[in-house]
Amino acid sequence: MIESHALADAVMALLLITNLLLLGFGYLNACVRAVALQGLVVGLLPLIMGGGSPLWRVAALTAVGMGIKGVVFPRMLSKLLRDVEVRREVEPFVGHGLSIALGVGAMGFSLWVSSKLGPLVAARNAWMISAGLATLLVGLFLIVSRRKAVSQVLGYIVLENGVYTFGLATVGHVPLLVELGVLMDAFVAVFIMSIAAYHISREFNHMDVDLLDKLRD
Amino acid sequence: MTAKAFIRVARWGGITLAALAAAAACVVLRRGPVLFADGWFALDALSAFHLGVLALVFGSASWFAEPYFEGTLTPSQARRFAALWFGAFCAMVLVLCCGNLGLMWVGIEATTLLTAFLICTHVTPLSLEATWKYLVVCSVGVAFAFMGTLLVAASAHGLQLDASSTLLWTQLRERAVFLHPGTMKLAFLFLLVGYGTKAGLAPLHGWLPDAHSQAPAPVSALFSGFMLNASFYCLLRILPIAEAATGNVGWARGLLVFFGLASIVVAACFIVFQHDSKRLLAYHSVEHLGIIALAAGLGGLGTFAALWHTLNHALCKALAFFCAGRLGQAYGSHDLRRMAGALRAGRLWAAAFFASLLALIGVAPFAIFMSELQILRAAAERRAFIAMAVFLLGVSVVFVGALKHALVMAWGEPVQRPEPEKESVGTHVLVWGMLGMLLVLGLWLPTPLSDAMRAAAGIVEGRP
Amino acid sequence: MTWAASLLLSPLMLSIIARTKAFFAGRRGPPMLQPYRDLAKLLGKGAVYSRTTTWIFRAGPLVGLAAVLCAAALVPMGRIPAALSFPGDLVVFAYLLALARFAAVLAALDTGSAFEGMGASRETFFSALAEPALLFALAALCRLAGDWSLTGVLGNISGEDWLTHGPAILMAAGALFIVLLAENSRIPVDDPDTHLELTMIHEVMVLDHGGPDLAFILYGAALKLWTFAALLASLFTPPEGTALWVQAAGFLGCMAAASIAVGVVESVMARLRLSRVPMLLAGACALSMLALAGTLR
Amino acid sequence: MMALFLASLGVMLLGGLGALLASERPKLANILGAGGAFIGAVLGLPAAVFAALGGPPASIQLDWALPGACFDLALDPLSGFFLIPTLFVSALAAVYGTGYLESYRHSKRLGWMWLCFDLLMLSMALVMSARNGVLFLAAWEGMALSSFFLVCSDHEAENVRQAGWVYLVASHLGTACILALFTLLAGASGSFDFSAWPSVLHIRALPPALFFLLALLGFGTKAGFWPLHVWLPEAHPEAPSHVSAVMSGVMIKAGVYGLVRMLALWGAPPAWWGWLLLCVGLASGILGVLFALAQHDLKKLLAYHSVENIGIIAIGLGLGLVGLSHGSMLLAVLGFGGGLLHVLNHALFKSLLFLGAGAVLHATGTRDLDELGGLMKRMPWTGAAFMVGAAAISGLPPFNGFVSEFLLYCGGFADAAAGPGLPTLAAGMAAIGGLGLIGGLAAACFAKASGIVFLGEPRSPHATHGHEAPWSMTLPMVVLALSCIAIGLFPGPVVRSMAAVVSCASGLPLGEVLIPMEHAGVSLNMLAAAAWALVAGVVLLAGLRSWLLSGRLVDAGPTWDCGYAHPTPRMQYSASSFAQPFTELFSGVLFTRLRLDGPKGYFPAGGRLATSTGEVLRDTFFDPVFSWTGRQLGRMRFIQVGRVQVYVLYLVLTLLALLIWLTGGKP
Repeated sequence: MIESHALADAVMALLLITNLLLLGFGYLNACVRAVALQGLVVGLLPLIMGGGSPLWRVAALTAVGMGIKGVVFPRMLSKLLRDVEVRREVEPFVGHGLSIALGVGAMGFSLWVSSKLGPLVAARNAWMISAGLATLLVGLFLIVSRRKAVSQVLGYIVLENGVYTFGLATVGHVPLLVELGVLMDAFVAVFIMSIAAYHISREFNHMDVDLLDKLRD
Repeated sequence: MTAKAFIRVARWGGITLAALAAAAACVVLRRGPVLFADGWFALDALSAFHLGVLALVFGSASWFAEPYFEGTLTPSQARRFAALWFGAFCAMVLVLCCGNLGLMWVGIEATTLLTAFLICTHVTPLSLEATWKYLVVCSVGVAFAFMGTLLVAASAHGLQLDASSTLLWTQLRERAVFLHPGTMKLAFLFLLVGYGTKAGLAPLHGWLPDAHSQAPAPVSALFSGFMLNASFYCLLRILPIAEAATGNVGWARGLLVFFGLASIVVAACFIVFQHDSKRLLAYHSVEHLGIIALAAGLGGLGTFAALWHTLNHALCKALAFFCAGRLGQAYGSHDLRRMAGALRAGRLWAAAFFASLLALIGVAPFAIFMSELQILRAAAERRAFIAMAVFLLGVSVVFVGALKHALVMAWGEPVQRPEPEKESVGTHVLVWGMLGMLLVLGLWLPTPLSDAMRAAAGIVEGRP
Repeated sequence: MTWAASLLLSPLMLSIIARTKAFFAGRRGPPMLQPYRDLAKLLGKGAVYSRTTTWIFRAGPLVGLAAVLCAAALVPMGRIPAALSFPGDLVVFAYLLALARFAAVLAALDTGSAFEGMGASRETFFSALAEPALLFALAALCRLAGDWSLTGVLGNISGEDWLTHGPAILMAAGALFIVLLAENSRIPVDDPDTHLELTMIHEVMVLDHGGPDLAFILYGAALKLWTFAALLASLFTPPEGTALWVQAAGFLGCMAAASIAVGVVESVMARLRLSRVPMLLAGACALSMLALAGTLR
Repeated sequence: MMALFLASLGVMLLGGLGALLASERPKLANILGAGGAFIGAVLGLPAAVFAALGGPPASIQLDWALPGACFDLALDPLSGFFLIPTLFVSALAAVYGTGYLESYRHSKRLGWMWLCFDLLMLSMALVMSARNGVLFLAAWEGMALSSFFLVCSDHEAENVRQAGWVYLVASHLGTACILALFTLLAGASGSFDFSAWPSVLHIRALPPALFFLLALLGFGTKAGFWPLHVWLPEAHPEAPSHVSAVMSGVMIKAGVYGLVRMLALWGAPPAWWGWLLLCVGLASGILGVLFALAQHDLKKLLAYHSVENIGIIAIGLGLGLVGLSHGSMLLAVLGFGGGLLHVLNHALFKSLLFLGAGAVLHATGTRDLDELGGLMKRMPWTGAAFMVGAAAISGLPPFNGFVSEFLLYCGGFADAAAGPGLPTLAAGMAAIGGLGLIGGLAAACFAKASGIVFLGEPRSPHATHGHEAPWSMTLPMVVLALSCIAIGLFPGPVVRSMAAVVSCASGLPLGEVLIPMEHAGVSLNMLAAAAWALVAGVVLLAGLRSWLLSGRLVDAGPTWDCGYAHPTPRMQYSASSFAQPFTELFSGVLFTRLRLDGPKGYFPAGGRLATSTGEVLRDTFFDPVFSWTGRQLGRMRFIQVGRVQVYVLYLVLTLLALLIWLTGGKP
C-alpha cells in the first residue's frame, strides 16, 4: 500500500470537508449527496488502516461499508424525498454561516480533546481521533439544529460515521462479528428512520419535526 | 389469517416463549452459570434473574394482549404487531445472554429498532410523534453507548488480548485491575449516558413519557416492565469492571447514586401534575428506575435491594399499565378526572389500578415498601445521609401527588358512565394473581428467590 | 370540729356583709340571723319544676351542695387542722368547687332559657381564668410551708415566714382575695343583689330553682364563701404558741374582718365591664406568679 | 400466655376474612366481624392484664423470610398496659358497630368495613407487642391503611375523600420519619431488633438529638401533638362513629406507645428532651381545648379534645423526663404514672363520648350542635352515659379523668414543696398552670357540648324525633361509663398496680418506683374516701329533699322567661353564643370568622349569624407550604418541552457536563 500515513491524512481532510459542506448546504438532496461522499470516504478507512487482520477480512469490510453508506442510504433517502413533495429547502434554526463557524469550532475542540487523551493516542492515528470526534459533534449539531426529519436522519448517519472512525482509530481490531453487527444496526436504524419519516410526512404532510410537540407537560 | 388469529398467535407464542425463558432461568439458577461459544454467550445468576423477570412480564403482557386488542386492529397491523412482538423478545434475550459487550450493544440497538414500530401499532399523529422521538433520542443515546464500548476495548489495549476476546465480559472482569483507569472512566461516562438514556434516568428521560403514553398497554407494560431494566442490566454488567478499574473507591457508584437521586426528584416534580394515567405511570417508571440506580449505587445490601425492587417494580408496573389500558378503553380517554368514580362502579380494573397505584407509591403491605426499606437501610449502613434525606423527600412528594390523583380516580364524582365490562376468568386470575404476588413478596420472600438474588448481587459486587 | 363550725357560722358571714353595706348606705340593715330565717322559710316550701328540665336539673343543687360540703371538710381554721387532710388535698379542694360549678351550669342549661345559658357561659368563662391564679397562689404557699396539704400549708405559715417572705405572702393573699370575689360572684365581677337578668351571672343560673333546692344552693354559696375566706384568714392567724381558744377567736376575728372587707369593696366599687374582668383575673394570676417568684429566694 | 395472645390475633384475622366472604348476607357479616373482634379481645385481655401487672414477660420469636425481619412478639408491662385499652375499647366498639352499621345493611361494603376493622385491631395489637423494626413498620402501616379505608367508608361525600387524603398523607409523612429513624438505628447497630438499639445511641456519627427529634416527629404525627395534629380534626369526624371511637381513643395511643418505647430503650435522656415534650404538651393542651371550644360540629369538637388530652399525656411524660434527668424520683414517677394512667382514662371516656356522638348522629342524622337539644328526654341512656363521659373528661373528682390529673398535680406540688431545684420547680409550675387552665376550659367546653346537645329544648325537627339507640349501642356506652366511675372510686388499687408499667417506661428499677407510689397511694386512698363521701352526701341530700317535699305540692310549669310573651326553642343559648366570651378573648389564636347579615329595613324579614373557626394552623401554614412547593415543582415542567431536538440537546449537555466534571478532576 502507498505510504498509509499521508493517505490517511488526506482521507481525514476529505472527511472534514464533507462535514463543512453538510453544514453549508441549503438543499436536502445536496446534503444527501454529501453524506454519500462521506460514506464512501469512511468506507475506505479499514483499507488504509490495514491493521493486523488478514486482507480478505478488510476487503470484505470495506466493500460492505462502502456499499451500504455510499450507495444504499443515498438512493433510499432521495427516493423518499421524491415520493414526498415536501419543500426541499433546509430551514435550519441556526443560519448557515453560524453553523459552519460552529463546525470549525467543533474541529478545534476535538483537536484539543484528542491531545488530552494521552494513553489512547498512538502517534499514527492522532489525526483520526480528532476527525472522528469532529464528525461526531457535527452529526449531533445536525440533529439538534435541523428542522426536517430527513436532515435528522442524515445527522444520525454522520454521527455513526464519526463513531466508526473514532472506533477504528482507537481500537483498530474489533472482532469481525461486532463490526458487522454495528454496520447492520446502522443500516437498519436508518432504514426504519426513513420509513418513520415517510409515515410522518404522509400523516402530517410536512416534515418539520419541531412542529411535533403536542406531547408535552 | 384474520387479525384475531395473529393476535392469538402472538398470545400463545408469547406465553410459550416466556415459559421457556423461565425454565432456562430456573435451570441456570439451580445448576450454576452456563457458557457456550467460549464465553460469547453466557447465562449466569444475574442474567438468569433478569430472564425470569422478562419471562414474567412478557408472559403476562402476551396473555393480556388478546383481550386488549379485541377487534381494534386490521390484519396487517396485527401481523406487524405479532412479528415485532417476538422480535423484541428475541432482542432482549440476546441482550441478556451474550457475554460480549459489543454484541450486548447490538442487542440493545435491536430492541430499540424492533420496538419503535410497536409504539405506533395504532397509527395516530401522536403515536407517530412518540415513535420519532423514541427513535432519534434512543439511537443517539445508544451511539454514545457504542463509543463507550469502544473505549472499554481501548482501555484493554494494554492487555494484548487477541482479537476475538477483547470485549469478553469474563476476560475483562478478571483483568479489570490492569485496565487503564483514565480511559475506563471516560468509557463509563459514555456508557452511563448511553444506557442511561435507554433506562430513562433523569435528565435523559425525555422520550419515556411520550413513548409509554402513546404505546398500546401491553407494549408499554413490556417497556416499563423490562426494557428499561434491560439497559440498566448492561450498566450492572459494567459496574464491577469500572469499579475494579478505578481502584474500588466507589467512583462509579457515586455517579449512579447521583443519577438515581436526580431521577427521583425530577419524577416527583412531574407526578404531582400528571392527570393522564399512562404519563403518570411513565413518570413512576422514571422514579423507580432512579430508586434502582440509587440502590445499585449504594452497593452492599443495596444491590440485593435493587434486584428485589426490579422484580417488584416490573410486576407492579405491568399490572398498572394493563389496568390503565383497559380503563382507557372503557372510558375512551386516559384522563384520570374523566375516569372519576371508577371504583364506585365496582370494576375489576379500577380496583386493580387503585391497588397497584397504592403499591407503587409505597404503601406498606406491598413489596415495594419493603424493598425501599432495605434500600434505606443500605444507605444508613453506608452513612449516605443526604441520599437518604433526598430519597425520603422525593418518595413523599410522589406519595402526596399520586394519591391525590388515585383518590379522584377511585371515588371521585362519576363524570361518565363506562359501558359494562365482561372479563374472562383468565384475566381475573391474572390480575388477582399478580396483586397476590405483590402482597406475598412484601410479606414473605421465598428462599430460592432470595438465594438467586443474593448470587446475582454477588456478581454485581464483583465477588465470583 | 372545724367542719362543724363552718357549717354553723357560714350564713353569718352573709349577714355581716349585708350589715357593712347597710352601714355605708346609712341604713340599719337586716337582722344578723336573717339568712338563717330565709333558709328555714325555703326549706318549708314546696317545689315547682319546669317541664323542659330532666333529672339533671334536680340533681344540680344536690351535687353542688355535696361538693361544697366535702370541700369545706378539707379547709382548716388557721392552725386548727381540718376534718380531712392529706397531701394533695388542695387539688381536690379546687376540683370539688369545679364540680359544684359544673353541676350548677348543667342545671342552668337544662332549663332551656336564654338568660340561664348566658349566666352559665359567663360563669364557666370567669372560673376557667380564675383557676390558674388559685393554683399558683396555693403553690407559692406550698413552697413556703414545705408541705402540700391544705392543713399543712395554712397551718405552717409562721411569724418567721412573714418576716422573710412577707411581700410574697401578701401578694398570695391579694390573689386569693380577687379569686374569692370572682368565685363567689361579689361586686367587681358580678352583682349578687341585681334584678336585671341580663347582668347577673351567678344569680341568673339559679333563677328557676325554688323551695328546698334554692335553700341548698344558697347554703352552698354561703359555705363556699366561708371556705375561700378561711383560706385567706388562715394566713393572718395568731402565732402557733398560743392556746387553742385564742387561735379560734383570732381566726373568727379574721373571718369577720374578711367579710367586712368584702362588704367595703362591694359598697365602694361598681361592677367592672364584662370585657374588663379577664384583665382583673389575669392580674390575680400575675400576682400569684409574683408570689411564687418571691418565695424562690 | 403468649399462646393466648396469638390465638386472639388469629381469631381477629379469621373474623375479618369471614366477614368479607359473607358480605352478601349483612347479618352474618356483622356476627362474624364483631364476633371475631370481641372474642379476639376477650382472649387477648387476660394476657395483657397479666403482663401489665408485672408478670414474667412472655415472648415468641419466629424467623421471617424477609431480610432483617423476624416475627418477634413480647408482652412486657408497657406493652401489656397499652394493650388493655386497645382490646377493651375495640371489643366494645365492635359490639356498638353491629347496631351503628344498620344504614349499611344493603350496601356491599359491610363485609369490607368489618375486615378493615378487624385488621385495624390486629395491627394495633401487633404494633404494641412487636420487638422487631420491620414487623413494627409493617403493622404500623397496616394500621394506617386499614383506618384509611375505614375513614373513607362513605366516600360519596367530597369532604370524606378530602379527609381520607389528608389522613393518609399525614400518617405516611409520619411513617417516613419513623422509617428514617429505624433504618438509621438498624444501619448503626446492624439489626432491626429493638434489643440491639440502646447501645447504638452514643455513637459519634449521629447526635442522639436527631434520633429523638425523628421519633418525636414520626410518633407525634400519629399521636397528634400540636403542630402535627392538623389531620386529626379532619379525619376522625368523617369516620363511622365506632371507628372514630377506636381511632381517637386507642389508635393515637400507638403514637404515644412508640415514643415511650423509644424513650425506654434509650435510657436517661438529656434535660431538654423533657422540656420540649412539656412545651409540646402545653401547646397541644391549651390550643386543643381552645379550638374545641370554638367548634360547632360535635365530632370535630371531640377530635380537638383528643389533641388536648394527648397534650396532657405529653405534659405527664415531659414531667417524667424532666424528673429523670434531674434525678427527682418523685416527679419522675408521678409524671410517668399520671401520663400513662391518662392514656387508659382517655381511651375510656373519649371512646364513650364518640360512641355517644355516634348515637346522636344515628338518631338525629346531624352533628351540628345548633340543630340539637333536648335529647336527654328522648335518649336517656345515651344522655346519662354522655354526661358521665363529659364530667370524666373535664377531670372532675368522682371520675377517672381526675385521678390521672391528680397524679400530675401531686408531682408538681410535691416537687414545689420538697425540692430546692429551680428547673424541676419551673417544670412543675408550668404543668400546674397549664393543667389548671386546660381543666377550666375543658369543663367549659363539655358543659357547652353536653348542655346544648342533651339539655333544654330541641332546636330543630331533627332533634325532636330523636329516638333512643338500640341496646347494642347503649350497652357498650354504659359499660364504658361504669368503668370510668369505677376507676374514679377505686383509684388506689389501679395506681398501685401500675408500678411495673412505670418502672418499665421510665427505666427506673421497681424498688425505686415503689416508694413514691406508696406516697401517692396514701393520698389516693383519702381521695377515694372523699369521692365516696361526695356520693354519700348526694344520696343523703336527695333523701332529705324527698323527705321535705313528701307532704308538699310538687308542680310543673314553664321555665321562668322574665315575662317574655312567646319564647321559641331557637332563643336558647346556642353553641357559638356559649363560646363567644372565649372566642373573643382568644381571637388572636382562633381567628373565628363571624358572618352576620342583620335585619334590614323597617320591616326586617330576618337575620342570620354564623361563626366558624377553621383550622388556623392548616390555613396559615400547611396549605401555603403545600401550594408553594407545588408551584416550585411546577417550575420544573419546562424540561418536558416536547421537541426532539431539545431532548437530544439534554443528552449532549449531560455528556459535556460529565466530561468537564471528569477533566475538572484531573487537569
